[in-house]
Amino acid sequence: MSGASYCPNTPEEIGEMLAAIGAGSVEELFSPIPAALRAQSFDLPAGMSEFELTERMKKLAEQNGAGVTNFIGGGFYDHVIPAAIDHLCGRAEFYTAYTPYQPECSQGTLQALFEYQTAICRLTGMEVSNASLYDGGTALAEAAMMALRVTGRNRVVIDSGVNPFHREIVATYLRNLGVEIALLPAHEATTNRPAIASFLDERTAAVIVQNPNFFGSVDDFTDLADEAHVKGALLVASVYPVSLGLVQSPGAMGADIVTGDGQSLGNPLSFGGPTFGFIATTKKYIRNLPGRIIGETVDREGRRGFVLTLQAREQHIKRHKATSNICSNQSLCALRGLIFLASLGKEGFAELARLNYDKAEYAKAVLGKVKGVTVVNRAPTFNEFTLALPQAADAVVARLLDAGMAAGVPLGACYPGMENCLVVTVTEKRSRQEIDRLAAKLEEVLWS
Amino acid sequence: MSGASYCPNTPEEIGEMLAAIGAGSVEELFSPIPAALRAQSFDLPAGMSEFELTERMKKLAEQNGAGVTNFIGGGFYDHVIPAAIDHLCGRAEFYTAYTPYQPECSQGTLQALFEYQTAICRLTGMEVSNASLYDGGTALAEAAMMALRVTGRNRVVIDSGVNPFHREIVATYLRNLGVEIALLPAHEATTNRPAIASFLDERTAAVIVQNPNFFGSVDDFTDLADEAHVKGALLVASVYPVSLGLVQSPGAMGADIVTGDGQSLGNPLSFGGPTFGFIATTKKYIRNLPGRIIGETVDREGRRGFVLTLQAREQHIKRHKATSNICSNQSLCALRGLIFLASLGKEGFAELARLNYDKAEYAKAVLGKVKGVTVVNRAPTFNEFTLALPQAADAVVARLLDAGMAAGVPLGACYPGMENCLVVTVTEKRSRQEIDRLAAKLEEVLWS
Amino acid sequence: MELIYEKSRPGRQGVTLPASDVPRAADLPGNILRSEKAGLPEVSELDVVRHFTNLSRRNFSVDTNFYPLGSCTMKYNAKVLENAAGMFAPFHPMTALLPGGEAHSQGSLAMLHGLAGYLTEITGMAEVTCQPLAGAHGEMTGIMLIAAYHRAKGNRKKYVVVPDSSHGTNPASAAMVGYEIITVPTAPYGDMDIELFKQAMTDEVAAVMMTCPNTLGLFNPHIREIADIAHSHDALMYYDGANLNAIMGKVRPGDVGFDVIHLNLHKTFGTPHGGGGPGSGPVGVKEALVPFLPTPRIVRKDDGRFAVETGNPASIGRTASFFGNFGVMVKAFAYITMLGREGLIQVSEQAVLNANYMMSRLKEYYDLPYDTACMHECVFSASRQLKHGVHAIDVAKYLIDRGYHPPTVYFPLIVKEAIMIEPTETESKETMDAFIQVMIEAAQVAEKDPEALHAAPLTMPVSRLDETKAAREQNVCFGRW
Amino acid sequence: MELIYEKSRPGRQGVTLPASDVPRAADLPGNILRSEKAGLPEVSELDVVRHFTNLSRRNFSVDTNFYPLGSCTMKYNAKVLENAAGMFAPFHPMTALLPGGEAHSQGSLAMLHGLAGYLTEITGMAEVTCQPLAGAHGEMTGIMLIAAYHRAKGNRKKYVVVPDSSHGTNPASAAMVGYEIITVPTAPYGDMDIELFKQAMTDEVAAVMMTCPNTLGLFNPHIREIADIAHSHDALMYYDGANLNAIMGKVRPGDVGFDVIHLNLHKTFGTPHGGGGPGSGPVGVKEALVPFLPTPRIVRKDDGRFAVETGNPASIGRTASFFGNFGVMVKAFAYITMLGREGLIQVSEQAVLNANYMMSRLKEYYDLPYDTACMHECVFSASRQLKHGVHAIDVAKYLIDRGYHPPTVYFPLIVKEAIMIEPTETESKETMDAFIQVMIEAAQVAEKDPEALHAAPLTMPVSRLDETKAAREQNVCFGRW
Ligand SMILES: Cc1ncc(COP(=O)(O)O)c(C=O)c1O
Ligand SMILES: Cc1ncc(COP(=O)(O)O)c(C=O)c1O
Repeated sequence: MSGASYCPNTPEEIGEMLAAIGAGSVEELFSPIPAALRAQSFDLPAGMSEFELTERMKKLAEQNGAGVTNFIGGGFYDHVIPAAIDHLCGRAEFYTAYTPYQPECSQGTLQALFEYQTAICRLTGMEVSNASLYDGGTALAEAAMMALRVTGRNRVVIDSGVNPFHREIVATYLRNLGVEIALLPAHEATTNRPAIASFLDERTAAVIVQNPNFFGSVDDFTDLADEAHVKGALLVASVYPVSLGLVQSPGAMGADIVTGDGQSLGNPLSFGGPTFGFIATTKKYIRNLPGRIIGETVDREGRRGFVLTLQAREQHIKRHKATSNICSNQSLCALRGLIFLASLGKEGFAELARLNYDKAEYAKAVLGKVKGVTVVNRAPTFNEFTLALPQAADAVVARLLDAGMAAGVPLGACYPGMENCLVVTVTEKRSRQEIDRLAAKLEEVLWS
Repeated sequence: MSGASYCPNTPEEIGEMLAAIGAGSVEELFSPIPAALRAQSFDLPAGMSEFELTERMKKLAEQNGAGVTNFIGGGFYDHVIPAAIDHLCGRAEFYTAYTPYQPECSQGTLQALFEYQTAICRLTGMEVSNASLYDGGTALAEAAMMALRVTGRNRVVIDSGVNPFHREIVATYLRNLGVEIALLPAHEATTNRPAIASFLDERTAAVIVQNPNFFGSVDDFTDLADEAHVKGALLVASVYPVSLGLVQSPGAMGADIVTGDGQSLGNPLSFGGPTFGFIATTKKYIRNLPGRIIGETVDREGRRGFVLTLQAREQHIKRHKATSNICSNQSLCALRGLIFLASLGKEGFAELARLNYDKAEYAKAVLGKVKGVTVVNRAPTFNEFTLALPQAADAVVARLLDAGMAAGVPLGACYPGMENCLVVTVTEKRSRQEIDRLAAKLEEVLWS
Repeated sequence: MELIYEKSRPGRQGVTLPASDVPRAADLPGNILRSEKAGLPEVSELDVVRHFTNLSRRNFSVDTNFYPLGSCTMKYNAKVLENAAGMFAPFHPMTALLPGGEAHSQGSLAMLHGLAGYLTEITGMAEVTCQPLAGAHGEMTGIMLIAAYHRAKGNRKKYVVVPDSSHGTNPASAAMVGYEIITVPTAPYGDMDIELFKQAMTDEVAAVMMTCPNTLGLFNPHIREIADIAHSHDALMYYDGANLNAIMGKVRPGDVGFDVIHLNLHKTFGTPHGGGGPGSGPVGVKEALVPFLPTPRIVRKDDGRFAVETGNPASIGRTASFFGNFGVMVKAFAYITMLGREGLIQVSEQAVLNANYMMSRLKEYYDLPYDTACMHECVFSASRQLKHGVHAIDVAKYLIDRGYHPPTVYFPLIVKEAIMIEPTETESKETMDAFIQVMIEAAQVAEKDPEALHAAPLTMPVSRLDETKAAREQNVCFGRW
Repeated sequence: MELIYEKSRPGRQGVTLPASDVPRAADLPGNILRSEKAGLPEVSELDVVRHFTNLSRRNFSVDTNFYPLGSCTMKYNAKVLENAAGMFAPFHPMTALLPGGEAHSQGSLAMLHGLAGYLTEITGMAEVTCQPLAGAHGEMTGIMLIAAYHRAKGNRKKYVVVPDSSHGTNPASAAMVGYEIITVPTAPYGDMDIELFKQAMTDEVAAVMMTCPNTLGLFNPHIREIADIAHSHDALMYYDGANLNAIMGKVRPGDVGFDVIHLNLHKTFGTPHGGGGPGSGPVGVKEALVPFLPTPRIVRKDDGRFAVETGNPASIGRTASFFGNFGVMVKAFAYITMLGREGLIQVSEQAVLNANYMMSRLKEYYDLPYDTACMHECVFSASRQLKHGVHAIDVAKYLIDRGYHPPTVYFPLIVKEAIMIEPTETESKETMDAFIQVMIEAAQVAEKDPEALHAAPLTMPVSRLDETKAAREQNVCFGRW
């Protein structure tokens, strides 16, 4: 034998089944499909055994090379992942189950997701959370659409400090809906306060901001929330969850909808996915949330239990009138996020954020001293910051990459005029030595 | 924080507990230990976090280098391991439980071990098996001691074709017991038929053989079993379980006790352990078996269940009169063995053995054609065979190792006079290309 | 079970972090500094492990129970696939987008390209993007592609046509892209009513979304005719690939007139369902739609190396943050590589065989509204049981007590008291026989003792739950934060 | 549950193997060729996965239940340790023994050497061998070392002395090495009766084996005196390290007169128990016994590199096939590395605190035969309950129904109806409080409704099993092979 197909039935059993069906052959079962509709081609390689597959996949992964030291973020972050997460999420009862439609035999998933929702609320300072969306970018797009629904308006203002990939997703989502998107240009790598008044109007459904923003600047959006609310618009804030161990919660700043990408909470980089998106809001908007929501209830004996709730928002009931088309979400990744947060706990999570902040501050100081390099951010930063180099960042980054360091994300491609700029990320995994080495190498690349 | 100690209690809880105990401090609890007995030193490094530990362990493992292509065996074999094994044996209910003393809440382990015992019986052609011993070598020593007990004699004959490490373990075990060990020299890499009659006498408790033997030769021991039985001795056979997919079972050859090392059944090489030893015998000797045995029974409602049985053989009941001192065994490794056998199944296991045989035959032919190299075995072989080189094997092996190939086990150290010889192992994991490369490199090392 | 928050004890610590090797920095300004630490649980690692291990034990799953949840293709998830995905865990997606970064991502890019290639051949399309993150996301992406196509051609389109048997995501996805929905009823023979369909079709229809085999498990033999009608209005044919498990190697949507498809890797290609996700919903298109595919696109250059292409002016843009649910794709890629051509054909054959066997054996006991050879799943109705006051849900709960995850119930919506059974190809005859036996018993109990079914389940940690209370009280977050 | 053999179907296939890339060889001769394929199950991979997953669910374990099994130190097994061991999975032990092979095994050898070094310091011995495969194997190895020592000195020794509280492996191990056993009773104060001990000691005694704290959880303050007496007869002191969890950083056996020790890495050093094993039982010795240590020995050469030393004429020889239970050792090494000095001290302190708390809270409800401050475990007796016809085993079975793995019962043998509780340091006060509450309830039920305890357990897949039938029928293998 070589390829496996995991089909268990033996020829004898197949014979018995065909007899029960009253069919002469398996092929006969496909007789509803006229010959003219049959596949014109099915040109795939022959299969292989599990062992050969493993060797093949190892070789493929090795083609990525030995890996580099990550000073890059841009939405995905290289954080520690407690070993227990893999072990727990590797429990078959979690990962080989599906959506908990039948609550009595799905209390494991349901309770975990209820706990997840609670964790997201507590992190963000919001009142309600759903049970996950796809990723940070699509969560932001869903938030924009939710704001449009809630307000009945058709314009959104989006800060240019929002992750450009996420902005692109929002644009893709809104493109066919006759919605106007106004891009608020950044001011000194921060949300442009002087300009905001001229952007906000009575047609505006939402002001969309990010904290820390793509340049790494951390902001207090309380004023923006107030201004938005005055105009009847919502404040939508996208946040980097690890920062919430140190930075004021968007809820406390007055945000109406909060989204973010959960990758940094216990999900591996895995070349971009799977991760999860989170979305949280206030109680009054709960019926406008997209996606699944878990609610607490009781059984016939009065015991606590959990169910999918408010399903009348969802596609399987409401079809085209649903709040979103989402069906499968990213449950297992959300579970990883929950276990991450529970493993670190209240103190550990704050400590994690602090470590990120301290290391990034150290890096900012060290890199800022490299000849010709300046720090662009005037505002405080968390674990990312923007450097201006004395030359185009692209070539510098390419050279540092050859030296085994992903030094940062050059901004030129997304921010015309910032071709010399670079966003550097420093997580708790980066050692002082690695930071010092980056500074030394940067100096070398720039000046020798 | 840095090091973890997994101690959950908070200072507050510790205070409450001390109050309940009526102690003023934790130190006070150690007051039964006089000061004069206190530790003179406890000079260990400071702890570290999980993340740092992981990095440290990775570095340590990397010091082993990239790994070599294994043509070595000698008791441990580089076989495929179905992916499901890790996933199933990674189930916490299996690996964080202990000996199933309380059967009602241990039916998982108990039934699995009953199934394991059955698998061992079926593989070896014996009637009863215990629930595992430590490894192949200690299992053989236990078998020797069991034969001494059964026969009440004090002499064993051991074939020099038995793995020299295992022979050394037998010698170590028997050394203090006034037992005579007679070493039967091999004849053309096979058990010495002409000499056996002069070795077997009425004081002999057992003739101990191995199949395939250390040189790779496969034998039919039926005649030896008959001769041993005539003298009132037992035939003890150590077997390589993978060979039993193709080679006649020791039970069918008339062996009285069968042992072996289970590593090749789904346990990683892991630098030599953990693995498991198996031991099987006939019903009449069951009360002489060492170690745990699982038996089938019923509960009060008549439902089938499994329990530790015949415990009156064991140390926790019989103390110094026990059949062995063994307490913890190698359950989880035995479970791996069972899952390995069940995953491959009747046909797959036979196919595995056939693959090993075919590949080794190919290698034997190819390597046997290398200039100056001859195959030593006259008897058939399974997946190992002995080559005679035109020069000392040690230097050749060292040079091939530098080329990334562990070409075989040189025999000189254990078999004086065989300094030019080398045992080569070929499992199903070795490709034709790798075998051809070994032949080419061997030729190169020998002649250029 | 207590919530993890209820197990919290002030000051208790779980996982520890590395000590800092840099000086403590000056604090953030007060208005930016978090005023109160987030109310996360304070538990030990053992607390966490025991809590979630025990929670997991409160789930049914494929690895523990037969799980014939119709439309979801709950096949066995081979463990080797999990290992394969783990090999790519450490790679940052941004690396590939850095100048010079493609060289450090060749393995990942090769996988993405290879998977897209496999799926292209399996479906008979011109190109596949793996960016969409689930089936519904694929649908939305596909409809966006269709919108872009019409926009580029200057077509003025307003509607998307779906049969009433369609999955809820179909109309919902089309609505997300701004289309209005026209729903075509199902004819008594189980397929979309062709006459009503013709009436619905105008030049304002942008697309027709079909599942084939449809959600009744039936293959529509008139699919080409439908496609021809659609195309005559320059409406594009959208294929919901949720049910591809039935037809691999037998039919390719691309060959029979579909222009856009999505696949559910978590259904057909053996990736696990994760308690609700992550899935992956690659989208394939015919040549005419290739220019509109999302960016980034993975291309193979003349020198054989793989590259990331971003600047594509006609593209609908980005639909996911990076390259999609990469880890899920690795599993699907490995699955296809392992099974190969013959294995995939066998999958579909055995899936169809199992479903037909299930249907044949049960149709004596349950109404079969569309009594015709099915493909990979079959849809019964509990209407016969309803006469005794027993609903589909009661049968479902009885099954739970007997150790089976229930089939999908109440979907498709067009079947009253629907019970939709999809055994999948990885289940054996004796597993099905045992299940069939219990289904027959359920039918018998329905007649003799309906109360017993209403009372079920009794063996789970909870009995039936009060969903009304949940919806009314909206307790979706524990305690005060 | 059915046995995996009962699920077998002729012709069903599980995992597949690579196709052969070599010609099929001529068959083995008929007498050597297996006459009939081994009767292994014929099942699919899903059958295997579902079977063993569901089997696992029939176990209690540390990760699912509080497991205060006395003498076994069922502490939490950190998951990171499992990952660490996996890193060494691919390395063949024979590599290190090949000419030039040490260079390819430096990581493994460094680990072995490092672990031995840690254990040497923790115990205060001169050198440690990690070869022994479990505690009992360590004991046997240790006694062999003692025998070699006496042999080398020309001592004629015949006996090994053990207290009657000793673990069964102690006398069994000594017997395996050919010694006769002298058992010394325990005095009312819970330690070995010192007077009787003195009487037992003659020049024919080879060794005195002690556990300290002993199996009653008590630390013997006269240990040095005992050692002095033993040494005066040139008898060596053997330390059973099963209970080391109580005294790390507090007492080192080497400092107080012990000559040989074994440790149970699967107890003190956080490696999992595997449903019965594998464990690991390193043995440490004082200088005088170093020459006798098993081969191979791992040594560090002057250049800092690690080497395998085999030719050692005085050595007792090999006690295991290679280097011992290497994977288990990796976990223990990682555990010690992670906890560090302070962590290990904390472990012992908290283990002792937890046990004393347990003892204090329960002694009102259960007899405490030796009522004195305990170390890491405490031993009650159910003799008070016996008056109502309730045995220790009945209390144990009641605990199962309440979700607790019972403590060790009927050991040590010297305590009637013993209930031996070892909470370990990784359990929290509230876990213990809940357990204590149930223990108290058990005591109350014992008085009021002893039958309820006799009936337990009722919530498990099976009720109490007929052990007599099992021993009589000896059904230890399924069916005919
Ligand atoms: C027929 C059909 N279409 C679409 C979907 C949506 O797929 P997903 O859940 O991956 O978004 C499903 C999933 O349940 C389905 O069954
Ligand atoms: C006190 C004592 N000594 C020795 C042993 C034997 O250890 P092992 O089971 O590892 O052989 C044990 C294990 O239960 C024990 O508790």
